[in-house]
Amino acid sequence: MSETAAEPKMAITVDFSGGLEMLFSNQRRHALSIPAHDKDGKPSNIAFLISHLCKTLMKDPRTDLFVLDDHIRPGILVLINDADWELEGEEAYEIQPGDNILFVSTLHGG
Amino acid sequence: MSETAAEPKMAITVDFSGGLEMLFSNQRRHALSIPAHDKDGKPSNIAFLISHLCKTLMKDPRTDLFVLDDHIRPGILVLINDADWELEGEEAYEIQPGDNILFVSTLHGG
Amino acid sequence: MTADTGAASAAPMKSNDRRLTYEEFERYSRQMIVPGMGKHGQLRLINSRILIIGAGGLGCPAAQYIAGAGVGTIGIVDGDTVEISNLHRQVGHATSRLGWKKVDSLIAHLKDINPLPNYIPHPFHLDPQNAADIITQYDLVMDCTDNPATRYLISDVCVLLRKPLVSAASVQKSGQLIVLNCPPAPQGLVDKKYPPCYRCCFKKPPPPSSMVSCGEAGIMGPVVGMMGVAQAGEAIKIIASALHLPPSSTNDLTAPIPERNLQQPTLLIYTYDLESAVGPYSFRALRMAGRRKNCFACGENSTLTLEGIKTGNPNYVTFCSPPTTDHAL
Amino acid sequence: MTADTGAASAAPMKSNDRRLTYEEFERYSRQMIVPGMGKHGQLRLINSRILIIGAGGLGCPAAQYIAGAGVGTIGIVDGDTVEISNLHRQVGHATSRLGWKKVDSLIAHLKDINPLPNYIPHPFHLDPQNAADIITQYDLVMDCTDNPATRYLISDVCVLLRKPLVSAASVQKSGQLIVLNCPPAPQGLVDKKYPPCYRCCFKKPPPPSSMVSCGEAGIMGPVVGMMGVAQAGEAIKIIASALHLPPSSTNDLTAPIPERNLQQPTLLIYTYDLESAVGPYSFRALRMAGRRKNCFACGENSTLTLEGIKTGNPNYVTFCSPPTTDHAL
Ligand SMILES: [Zn+2]
Ligand SMILES: [Zn+2]
Repeated sequence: MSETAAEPKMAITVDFSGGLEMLFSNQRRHALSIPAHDKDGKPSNIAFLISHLCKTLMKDPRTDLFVLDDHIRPGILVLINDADWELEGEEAYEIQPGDNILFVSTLHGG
Repeated sequence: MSETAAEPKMAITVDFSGGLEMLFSNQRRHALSIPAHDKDGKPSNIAFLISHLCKTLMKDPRTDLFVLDDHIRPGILVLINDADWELEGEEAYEIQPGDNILFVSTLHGG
Repeated sequence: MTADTGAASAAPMKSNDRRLTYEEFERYSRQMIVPGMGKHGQLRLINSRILIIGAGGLGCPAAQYIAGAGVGTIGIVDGDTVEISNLHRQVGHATSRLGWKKVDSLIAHLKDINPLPNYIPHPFHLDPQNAADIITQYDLVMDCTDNPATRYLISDVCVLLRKPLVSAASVQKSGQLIVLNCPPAPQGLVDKKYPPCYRCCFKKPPPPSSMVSCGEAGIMGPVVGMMGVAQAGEAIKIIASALHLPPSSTNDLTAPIPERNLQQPTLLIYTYDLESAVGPYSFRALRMAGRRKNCFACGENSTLTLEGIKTGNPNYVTFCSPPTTDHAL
Repeated sequence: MTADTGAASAAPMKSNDRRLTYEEFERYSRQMIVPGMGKHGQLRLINSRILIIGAGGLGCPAAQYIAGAGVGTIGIVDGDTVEISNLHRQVGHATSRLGWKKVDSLIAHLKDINPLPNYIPHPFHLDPQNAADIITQYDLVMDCTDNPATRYLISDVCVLLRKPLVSAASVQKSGQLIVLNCPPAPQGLVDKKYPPCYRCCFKKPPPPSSMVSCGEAGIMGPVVGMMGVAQAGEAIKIIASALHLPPSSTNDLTAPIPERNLQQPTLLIYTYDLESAVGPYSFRALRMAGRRKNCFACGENSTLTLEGIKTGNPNYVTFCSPPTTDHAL
């Protein structure tokens, strides 16, 4: 009981699209339980989620296809509940239980 | 205050699609506040909603394009939160606050 | 007709491990390298037979992509001729082919996109007398027709012959798409979550007074075009991934259906708005119920038979009592 | 070229109340009776000029419906020739036209769908030197290209020339569509909720190592086909309903934009799955931000000019440092 209280979790869904799913076990939707706070005790935000995904969910070794210099790589859009993260505060957005975070790779073919 | 308590309302959205919107002021989405109970005091269900829509929302006189013999006319699907009403109990489904009810006309052209 | 056209409902798995010809490889390379497709998926397409019923606004774009993808045998059913009012949306026809039978006009166009498939013209309307004889020659059916009576007929025959059915419809600014009867299960089996047929989803046709055809009500070209292309996409995935067949180790169509193939049936609806850009309500995916226990066609006590259909039972015309409609659409 | 091609960005409203010819009426009757279209919408299409950049997997289906709908002047830009590996998805070309310039092949096909429009071939790739001279001749631009450098170039020129842009892209089993710069607002104006340009939505191109073209990664025909048809649908509605223009009482492009035209910008994404039927996540409509204050192209302190673009500033090649890609797609 106290252990659960010490490490509260929250349930979210994380989606990958536009080819990014290939980096995450070829699975487009992941139901995750992530720590509610980062190791400094601050509410988990998108920046935390991105590094958390790299550490725990990504099996593919090509992390530079997802993250460059500790930030999401250019050419990937981040959507918070189907809205561009610019509308929500980008990396600083504090994730809420039940949120859906979508990472989608920009396409250029035709 | 007591009057509000006597006639509790609930907020829902009602959508029309496949041409049915033409019967409802050419508007596809209606945010409505409907009585929470019918006149017998029972929770409002889909059957109640249909007659309520005919009385209060439908301006077009051709009610038989929406209702026949007090039931939704053949060729109209009813979706409760994007699920076929058969999965939810059809006319007897008790509407919940925040529900989305979609009426969509079956198409045959090609 | 090809030699194997007569082989009725035999699963077309026989030569799925031959080598591709040089031309096949060149033509299909860009889709074969898509993950999940590969040479195996391509050979399934080449060895499959798809029937497109209706060579109009849905059938034209659908057929372009079915032919392009290399489906080996492509049948097209339509009794109409090409009219000038068709051409804004029926992009497989042409001004130089006005007055042609639509099946001949469309096949002429398709042969120039891809000469490799075997194209089979059925230059007449589908009716209760000819439906089973035609449908039995194919592995998958695409309903691109324009009237409810034919839609119920197609579905009933597909249930009895166990053919997967990709159905779409479109009028004015709306479109609908649904995959039915896939994977097909024997008529009357209702103990599992089998997929619905057209009647399971659309129990009764609308009264004639409320029905509109593309001729009477109009149709935007890109709306019906989207639905036709989407139909091709669904048909290609079903064949390429064998979503309609038992596990590939067996050709026994009564074998248990793999879990992955028993998906939540989804009705896709597309709403086009002339006054605003594509938005959150342009596409909606609606969850439909599975096979209905008391379905007239596929349900527990169904008395529907191929013999009955041929001899006028049920009567599709009185069931739908269609309006006098401009059939040439 | 028609007489009014030289009239640069003059609004094409002049003859929007003439009578339709008998052939126009016959051809377009089925779309004219759609509520909201009518004779007025049809005449706007007939009097409009649309530029389709790219005659490949997006451009072919897009052009079929643009031509069918009766857009009066249709320009097509592409420097490539038709190859056999194109034909599974580029359904406006044909085996009998292998080796032709794509613009000529596609226009031959379109002329047979509808001989009435004025078709203008631009048989070379768009580049910083020719982009403005071509784009200025049209009312609306459709980006059907296959590489990021050209996408940024097209958007930049559309911002400067105030042309609405319907942009789509597709690779493997994914597609994207967005309407940009519509209605166009003067560069640097950021005080209202003006619509974004391509750079507002996609600030930086991906590093070359992560980019894939249709040639390298493959593409399913119906996926790119859906996006091309959807592009035609968006372009037709913009022109027919004049969503890109100030109120019809004025031709002043700096007049306030009507509220109805300032919509939430939406990026539509389409995900095709070879293993399962169309479902709830096949289409998603994503809410995008509006014009960005600090956008390089349309933002407050933008230094982007047509002169600059022509003389190599910005340098699109180094900005995108594209991989050595099979351009012929
Ligand atoms: Zn059934
Ligand atoms: Zn911008």
